[in-house]
Amino acid sequence: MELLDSFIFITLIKAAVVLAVLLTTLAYLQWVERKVIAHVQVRPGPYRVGPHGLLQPVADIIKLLTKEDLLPPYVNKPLYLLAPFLAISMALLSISVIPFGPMIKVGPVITWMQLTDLNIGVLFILAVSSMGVYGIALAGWASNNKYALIGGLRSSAQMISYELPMSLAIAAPLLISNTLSLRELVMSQAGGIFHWNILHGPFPQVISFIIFMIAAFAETNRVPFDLPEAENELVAGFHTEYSSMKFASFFMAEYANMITVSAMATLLFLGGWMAPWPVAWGANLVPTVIFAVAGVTALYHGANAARKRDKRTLPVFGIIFFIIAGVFLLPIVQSWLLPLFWFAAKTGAILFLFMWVRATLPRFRYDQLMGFTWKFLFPVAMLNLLVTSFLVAWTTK
Amino acid sequence: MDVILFLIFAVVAVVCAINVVVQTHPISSALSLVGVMGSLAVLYLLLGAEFIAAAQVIVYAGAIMVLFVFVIMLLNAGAETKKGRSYLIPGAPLLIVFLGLMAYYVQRYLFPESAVVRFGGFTGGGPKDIGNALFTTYLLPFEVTSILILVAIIGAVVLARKEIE
Amino acid sequence: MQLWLIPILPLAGFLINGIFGRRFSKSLVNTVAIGSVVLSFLWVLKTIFAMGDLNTSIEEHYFTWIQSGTIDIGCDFLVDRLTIVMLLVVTGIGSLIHVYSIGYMSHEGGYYRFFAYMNLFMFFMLVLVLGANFLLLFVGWEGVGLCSYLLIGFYFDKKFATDAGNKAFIVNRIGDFGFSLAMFYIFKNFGSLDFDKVFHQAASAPEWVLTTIGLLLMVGACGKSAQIPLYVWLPDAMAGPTPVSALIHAATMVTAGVYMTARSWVIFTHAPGAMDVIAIVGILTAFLAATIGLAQNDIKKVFAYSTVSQLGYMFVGIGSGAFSAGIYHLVTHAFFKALLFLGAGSVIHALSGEQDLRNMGGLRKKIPITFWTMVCAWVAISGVPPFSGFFSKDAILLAAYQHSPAIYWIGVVTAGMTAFYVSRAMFMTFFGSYRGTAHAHESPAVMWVPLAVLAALSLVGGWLFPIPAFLKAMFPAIEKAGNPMLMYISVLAGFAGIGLAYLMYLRKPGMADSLAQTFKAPYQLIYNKYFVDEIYSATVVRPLIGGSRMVLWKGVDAGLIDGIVNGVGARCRDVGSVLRLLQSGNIRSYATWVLFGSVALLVAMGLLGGLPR
Amino acid sequence: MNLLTLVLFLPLAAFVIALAIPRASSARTSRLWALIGSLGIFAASLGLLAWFDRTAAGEQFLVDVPWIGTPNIHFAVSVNGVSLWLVLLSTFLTPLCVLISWNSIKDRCKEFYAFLLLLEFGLVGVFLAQDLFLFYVFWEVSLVPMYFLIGIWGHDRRIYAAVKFFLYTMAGSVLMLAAIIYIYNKTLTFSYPAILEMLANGKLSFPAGEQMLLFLAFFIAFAIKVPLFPLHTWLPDAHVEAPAAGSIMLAGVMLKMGTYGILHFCLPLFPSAARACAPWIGVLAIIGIVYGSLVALVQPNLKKLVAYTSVAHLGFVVLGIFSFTQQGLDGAVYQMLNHGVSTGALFLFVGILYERRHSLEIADYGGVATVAPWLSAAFLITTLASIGLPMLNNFVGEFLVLQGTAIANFTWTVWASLGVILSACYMLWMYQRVFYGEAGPEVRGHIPDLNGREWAAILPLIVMMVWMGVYSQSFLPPVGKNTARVLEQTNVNVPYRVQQWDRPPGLSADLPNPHRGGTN
Amino acid sequence: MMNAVPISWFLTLSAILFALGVAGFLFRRNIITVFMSIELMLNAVNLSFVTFSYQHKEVSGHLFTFFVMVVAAAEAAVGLAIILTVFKGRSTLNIDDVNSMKH
Repeated sequence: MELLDSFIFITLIKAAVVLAVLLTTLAYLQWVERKVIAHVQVRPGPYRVGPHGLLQPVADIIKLLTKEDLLPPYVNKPLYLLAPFLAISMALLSISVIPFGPMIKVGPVITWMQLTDLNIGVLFILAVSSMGVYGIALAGWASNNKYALIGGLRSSAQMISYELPMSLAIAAPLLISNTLSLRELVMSQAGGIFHWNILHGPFPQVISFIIFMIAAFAETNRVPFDLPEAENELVAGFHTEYSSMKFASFFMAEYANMITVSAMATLLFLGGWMAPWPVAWGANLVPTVIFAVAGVTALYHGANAARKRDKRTLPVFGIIFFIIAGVFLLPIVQSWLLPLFWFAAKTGAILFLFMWVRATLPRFRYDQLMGFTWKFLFPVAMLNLLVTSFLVAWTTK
Repeated sequence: MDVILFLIFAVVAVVCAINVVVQTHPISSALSLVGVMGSLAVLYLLLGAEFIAAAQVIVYAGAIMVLFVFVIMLLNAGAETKKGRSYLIPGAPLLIVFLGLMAYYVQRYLFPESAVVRFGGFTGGGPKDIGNALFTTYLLPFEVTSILILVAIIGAVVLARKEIE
Repeated sequence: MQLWLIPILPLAGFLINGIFGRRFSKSLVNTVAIGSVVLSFLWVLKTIFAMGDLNTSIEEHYFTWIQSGTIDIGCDFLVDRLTIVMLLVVTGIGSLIHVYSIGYMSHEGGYYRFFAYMNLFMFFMLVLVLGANFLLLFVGWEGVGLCSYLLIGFYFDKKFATDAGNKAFIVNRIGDFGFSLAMFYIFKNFGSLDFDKVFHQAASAPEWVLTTIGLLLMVGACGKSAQIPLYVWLPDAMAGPTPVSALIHAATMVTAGVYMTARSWVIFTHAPGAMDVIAIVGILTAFLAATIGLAQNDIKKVFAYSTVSQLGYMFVGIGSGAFSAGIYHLVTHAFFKALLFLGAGSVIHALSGEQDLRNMGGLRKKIPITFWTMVCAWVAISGVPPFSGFFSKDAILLAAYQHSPAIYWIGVVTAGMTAFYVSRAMFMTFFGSYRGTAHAHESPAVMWVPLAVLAALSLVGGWLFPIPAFLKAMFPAIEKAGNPMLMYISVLAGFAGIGLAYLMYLRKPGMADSLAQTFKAPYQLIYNKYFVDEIYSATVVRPLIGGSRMVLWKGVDAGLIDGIVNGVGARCRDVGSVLRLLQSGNIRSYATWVLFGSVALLVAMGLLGGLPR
Repeated sequence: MNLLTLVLFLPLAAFVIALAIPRASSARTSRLWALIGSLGIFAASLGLLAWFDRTAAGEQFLVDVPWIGTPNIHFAVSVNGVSLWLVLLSTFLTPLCVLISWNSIKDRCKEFYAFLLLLEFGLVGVFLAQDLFLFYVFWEVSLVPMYFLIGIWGHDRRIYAAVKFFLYTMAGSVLMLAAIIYIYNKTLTFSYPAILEMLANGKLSFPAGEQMLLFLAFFIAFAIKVPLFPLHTWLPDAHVEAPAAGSIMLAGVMLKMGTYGILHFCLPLFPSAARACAPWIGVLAIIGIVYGSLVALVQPNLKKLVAYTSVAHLGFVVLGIFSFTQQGLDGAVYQMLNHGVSTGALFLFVGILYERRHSLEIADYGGVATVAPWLSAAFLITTLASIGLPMLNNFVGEFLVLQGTAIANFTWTVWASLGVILSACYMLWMYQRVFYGEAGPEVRGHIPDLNGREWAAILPLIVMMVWMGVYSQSFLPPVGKNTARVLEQTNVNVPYRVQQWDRPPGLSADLPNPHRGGTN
Repeated sequence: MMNAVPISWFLTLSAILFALGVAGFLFRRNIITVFMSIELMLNAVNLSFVTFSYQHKEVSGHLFTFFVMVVAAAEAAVGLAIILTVFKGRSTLNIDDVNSMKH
C-alpha cells in the first residue's frame, strides 16, 4: 500500500508541476509569439504591461476572466458548453505521455521525467489528438451560426485529412526505432545528432520530418492552414460565438496543441532530451555558454543609455541569465536540468518556427489545402514510408 | 479496483448506448456513441487489448464517428420526425426476450463465475503481437481488407461526387 | 423391255409442260403432251408385240425404294395380261381424250397446266397399272387421286370446283385408309408386299386373315371406284373440265378399284365373305346410283351417276367371282362412257357451257356428228345387242345370277333404269325442240374424230376384244351355264327403259312432271340424291369440325391444358404476391424478422439442449 | 480435332464473328456473313457425310477429351447414322433461315443472325454429345437463342410465348438434369458409352422402380420438346409468335431434339421401363396424332395450323419409336428428317406469305394462286409432302412407322392412320382457303411471285422432298444400322410372326427371316 | 474478489449493447441513427471478441476486432456516401421514405 500511495503521490506532484509549467508556458507562449511577430515586422510588440510587456499575459488572463460570459440564444447549449472543454482537455491530455527527460533521482525518489509511459504512447497521442476534432466541430455546429458551422466543417475535414500524412510520417521514425513507447523512442536515438531519427541510419527522415511539420501546422490550424478561423472570410470560424474564458479555452487548446506537436517532433525526430553531441565534446557546457552570452548581451544593452526604459530590467535579466548559467554548472542539477534544457531548446525552436511561419506566409485557399494533402503530401508520405520500411527490413537481419 | 473500473465504464457505456437510442437528434446520438466507444476502449485496456483500445479510439471515435458527425453537420439533419409505422410493438418484446435469453445463457451455461478477468491477466494484445499475427496467420485476410478499403474508397468517391453533366 | 419408258414419257411431258409450258405456244404444248402419251401408247403396243404369246408375265426391277428390316420394296414393274388390258385402255383412251382436249380446252385459261396435269395423271395411272407390288400400286393410286384433285379444281377460282376437289381427295383418302391398312396387314402376315410373294402364300392363309385383308382392300376400292358409301365425290367431280370427267372419272381412274380387286383375286377367291360384301355393295351402288340418275337434270351429273352405277356393276362382277367379266365391263364402259362424256362435252362446247338438260333439245340437226356418235354410246350402254355394253353386262349378270339371283334381278332393274336415264338424256338433248338460247355449232374435227373412234369401239368393242377369253389364263374360270333366258330378260329390260323414256319424253312430254308430282316424296328423294351429302355433313363433317373447334381446341387445348399450365403460373404468382408482403422494402421490418429468427433460434437451442456446457 | 469438332465449333466461331461485326456496319454485312458462314458450315458437314462410313454401325468420328476434372466431365462427341442426318438437317436449314430472314428482319440484324448461328451450335451439339453432362449443356445452349429469337423478333404476344416456351422446356430439362446427376452418382461417370457398356456387361443395372423414375425424368424432358400430347401447348404459341426463321429451326430441328433424345438415351438406358411404358406412350402418341390433326383442322391461323400438324407428325415419330420394331424406328428417324424438311418448308412459305401480306390469318388470304402461281405450285408440293403423298418424303416415313406399328400392334395402326386422312383434310382445306378462290384486292396488289432469293431457299427443300420420297436408299441404310443397334441395346424384341397359321413346308424358304438381332 | 471481473459480465455488457443497437435499428427512423446503431452492434460484438480473446489468451479475437473495424470504416465511408446521395435525391433522411425497392 505504501508503494501505491507513494506512486500516486509522486504522480500527483508530477502532474501538478507539469500543469503549472505548461499553463504558464501557454500564457507566455502567446506573449512570445506576439513579440516574435512584432520583431519580424520591425515593431516592438507588447511593451506596456510590465517590462517588455512581460506581464501582458497576466493582464490578458484578467481581462478574459472578467469579461461577460455571453451565452447566445439559439445555440445548442450542452454542446456549446461542452466544445471548449473538450478542446482544452484533449489538448492537455496528450502531455501526459510526453517524456521531458530521463530517469532522475530526487532525494529518495527515483522517477521518470514523464507523467506516465505507455506501450502505445504514440498511438495514445494520435488518439487524443484525433478526439480534439470534436471540440472544434461541435463548437462550430453548436453555435448555430453559418460561419461557425463552415469553420467547424472545414476544420474537421482538414484535421481528418492531415491526420493521414501525419500518421504516415510518424510511422517512419517508429519503424527505425522499433517501438511505440515515446520513452524508448528517445532512448533509441541516444548517441548524438547522427542517431536522431531525422538524420538516422540509412535513410534520414528529413522528408518525414517536413511532412510531419506541415501536417502539424494543419492539425493545429495554424497559418498557413488556419482556414477554419480565417477572420476575413469566416469572421473567426468556429469560435465566432465564443467569448471570455470559453474563447480562451480554444486559444489555450491551440497553443497546447502547438506545444504537443512540437514536443512530438522533438521526440520523434530530434532525439528528445538527448544532446546533439557527446559530453566529451562539451555538450554539458552549451547551456552555460548560451545563458552566459545572453547575460552579456543583456548587460551590454542595459548599459546603453539610449534605452531608457530598459535601464533596470536588462541588467536584472543579465544577472538572472548569469545565475542560470551558473546553475547549469552545478553537478547536482545537471543530471536533470540538462536533458530538460535540450528538450526545451528543441521544442522551443520548433515553436519559433511556428511563429516565424505565421509571420511570413500567407493563407492557403481551401481547395488548395485539401488538394495539397491528398495529392501531394499523402503520396509522398506513403512513398517515404515504403522506402523506409524496405531499408529497415534490409538493414535489420 | 478492476471491478470498480469495469462498473464505471460499463455503466457509462450502457447509459451512452441508451442515449444513442433515445436521443432524437442524430448528433446527440453520435456523441453518445463516441462515449460508448471511449468506455469500450477503456474496457479493452482492462482486457489487455492495448492496441485495439488505441485503434478503437483512433479509428472508431477519431475517424468513423467524426465522419458521422461531419455528415450530420453537412446535411444539417434535424431531429427525426415521427412518420411511418412503429416497430415498437413487435420489436420491444422480442428484444427483451432476446436479451434475457442471451444473458441467461451466458450466465448460466457458457461462462460460469469462475472465469474472471484481471487487469494484466493477458498481455498478448500489444502492437507487436497484433503485428505478428497480422502478418503471418492473418496475412491473407489483411490483404483482402486492404482491397476492401480500396474498393470502399473508390465506391465512396464515385457515390459522393458531383454528377458530371 | 424398258417398261419404265411407259410411265416416264408422260412424266417427262408433265415436267416439260409444267415448268416451261407457260412460255410455250399452244401447239408446242399439244405436241409435248399428246406426243408423250401417244409415244407411251406406241411403246405399250411394242411391248405387247415383243412379249409374244403373252402367257408369261415380265417383271423388271429398277431400284430399291424402301428398305428397312424385312421390308424391301423395289421399284418393280410387272406386265401380264391384266396389265396389258389396262395399259391399252389407259394409253389408248388417254391418247384419244388428249386429242379431244385440244379442241375442248382451246378457249380455256391455263391451257398448259391442264395438259401437264393430264400427263401427270397418265404417269400415275400407268404406275398404278404397272406396279409389281402393293406399295407401288398405292403410289399410282394416290397419284391419280392427286391429279383428280388438281383437275377437278382446275377452275380454282370457283369455290364449288375446289370444294369438289377437296371432297374427292378426302373421300379417296378414307378409302386409302382402308387400302393402307390392308397393306400393313398384308405385310404383317405375309412379310412382303410383292404381288407374287403375297399371292403365292395367300392360298394357304387362314380365311379370316384374307377376309380382313379383302374387306380393307374393298374399302380402298370403294373410295377410288365410288362405291357406297364413298361414292359422293364422283358426281361433284364433274366440276372439272369434261375431258377430265371422261378420262379420269369414267374411263380410267375410277376403275382402278376394279383393277386392284381383280389384281388381288387370289385373296378374294379365298375370302368368300369379302366377295359377298363386294357383290352386295356393288349391286346396291348400281341400283341407288341409277335411281338418282333418273332425276338429274345436269347432263354430266346424269352420266356421273351412270358411271357410279356401272362401277357398281363391275363390282358385282368381281364380287360374283367373275373377275374377267368385271374387267370386260371396265373396258367396254371405258369406251362408251368416255364417249358419252366426250359427247356431252361436245354438246356443252356447242352450247358454250350450257349443261342443263332442260335448256337443250333438238340438237340432233345442229350437231349431227356428235349426235350420231352419242347414239352409238347410247345403244352400247343400254345393252342393245350386239354392241359392246351388251356383252360385258350380260357376262356380269350371268355371273351374278349364279352367285345370287336376287343380285341378278336388281341388276336387271338397274339395267332398265340405265337405259331409261341415258335415253332420257339423249331425248332431252337431241330430240324435241331447242329450249335454250345459245347458238349451237358443231365441234371441230379435232374433237369429233376421237368421238368417232370411240363410237366405233363402242359398237364393235364387245366382240372385237373378247376380254374374258383373253384373261382366261389369269383368272379361275367361272362355269358359265349359258342360259339364254337371262340374256333375253336383261336385253328386254334395256329396251323397256328406252321405250319408257321415249314415252315419257318424246310422246307425252308432260308425263315426267306429272309422275314427279304424283310420287313427290320418292322423286324428291332421288332428285336430292337421297340427301346423302347432307347426312354426311350433319353426322360427320360438322360434328368433327365443331367438336374439334369447341371441344378439342377451345376446350381441351386452350381451356384445359393451357388452363392448367397458366393456372399453375397464376397460383405461383398468387403465392408470390402474398409472400411479397414480407418483402416490404422496409429495412426495419426485415430486421424485425431477423430478430424474430434469432429469438426463435435461441429458444430452440434452449429447448433442444444444444448448448455446450 | 477432327472434322466433327470442326463442324461443331464452326457455328460457334461464326457466332463470335457475327457478334464482332461492328454495330455501325450495315445490316447487309451481318446478313452476308451469316449466309457465308452458314453455307460454310453446311459444306463442312457435307464433308462429314462424305467421310462417314456408311457400312459401319455405331459411333464415328469419336472425340473424347477431358473437360472438367471434378466431376469427371468429358468433351465427348461422335456421330452415328441417326445424328449424322440430324446434324446435316440443322446445317442445311440454317442457310435457308438466313435467306428467308433477309428482308423480313430489319432491326437488330446482327444479333438476330448471331443468335441463329448460336442456335445452330447448340443444336449440332445436342446431336453429337456423348457425355450426358455435355448433352445437357448443349440442350440448354440451344434453348437460349431460341428464347431470344422468339422474344425479340417475334410477333405481338412474343414475350408470353417465349416465356412459355422457356418454362415448359426448363421444367422438363430440370428433371433430366436430376436424372443425369443421379446416374452420375451411381456410376461416377457422365460418359454415355461407358454407361452403356456397364449396362451391357452387367456392372450396372437399374432396379425396376428406379429405372421407371429415371426413364420418366428423361422422357418427360424429351416429350415436352417433341412435344407429346398433352405437353404440347407451348408449341402453337411459340410458332405463332416466332419469326419465320425461328419457326423453321424450331419445327425443323429443335423438336427432333426430343425424339432423338428418346431414341438415343431413353431406350438404350432404360429398356424395360421403356417397354413397360410403351403402351401408354403409344396411346398418347396416337392421341397426339388425331388430336393434333383435328385441332389443326379448325385453326384460323396459318402458323398455328402448321404448328398443330407438327404435333401430329411428331406423334408418328414417337409412335414409331415405341413400336420397338426395325421399321418403326427407321420410319421414326426418317419421319424426323421429313418433318424437318417439309414442315420447315411450310414455315418458310408462311414466312414468305407473311412478308407479303403481313397477316397470318387464313381468312385474309384467298386467290393467291391467281397472282402467284409458282408460289402456289411450290406450296402445293410442300402441302402434298406434308400430307404424305407417295413419291414425296413424308410418305416413306409414315409408311415405315405405320408398318412397324402394325407389326407391333395393329390397333394402333388403325387409329394412327386416321391422322393420315385428317392430314389431307386440314392441309387441303387450308390450301384451298389460302390459294384458291377469287383474289381479293389485298391479295391482288400485295403478293408478288417468288423472287430469286426465295427460290434459292425453297428449291433445295423441294429437291430434298422429292429425293427423299423417291430414293430413300440414300438416307435409310445408315439409319437402319444405327436403329438396329438401338434395338439390340434395348434388348427388346417385340415378337411378331410372319404367319400365324401353319405354313406349308415349301413356303418358308421364300421369306427372309423377320427376326433381326433379337435374342428372346 | 474485488480485483476480478467475471467474464460473463463483459459478455452480458456486450449483449446489452448489442440489444440496444438492435433497438436503435428497429425503433429509429433517421438513416444516420440507424447506421450508428449498426456501429453500436459492431462494437458490442467487438467487445465479445476481445473478451473471448482474453479468455483463451489468444490474439485472434483482437484481429477479428481489427478486421471488424476495417470493415466498419469501409462501411461508414460507403454508407455515408450513399446517405449523401440519397439525401441529395430525396431531401429526407427518414428511412421509411426510402422505400423504392418496395414495388
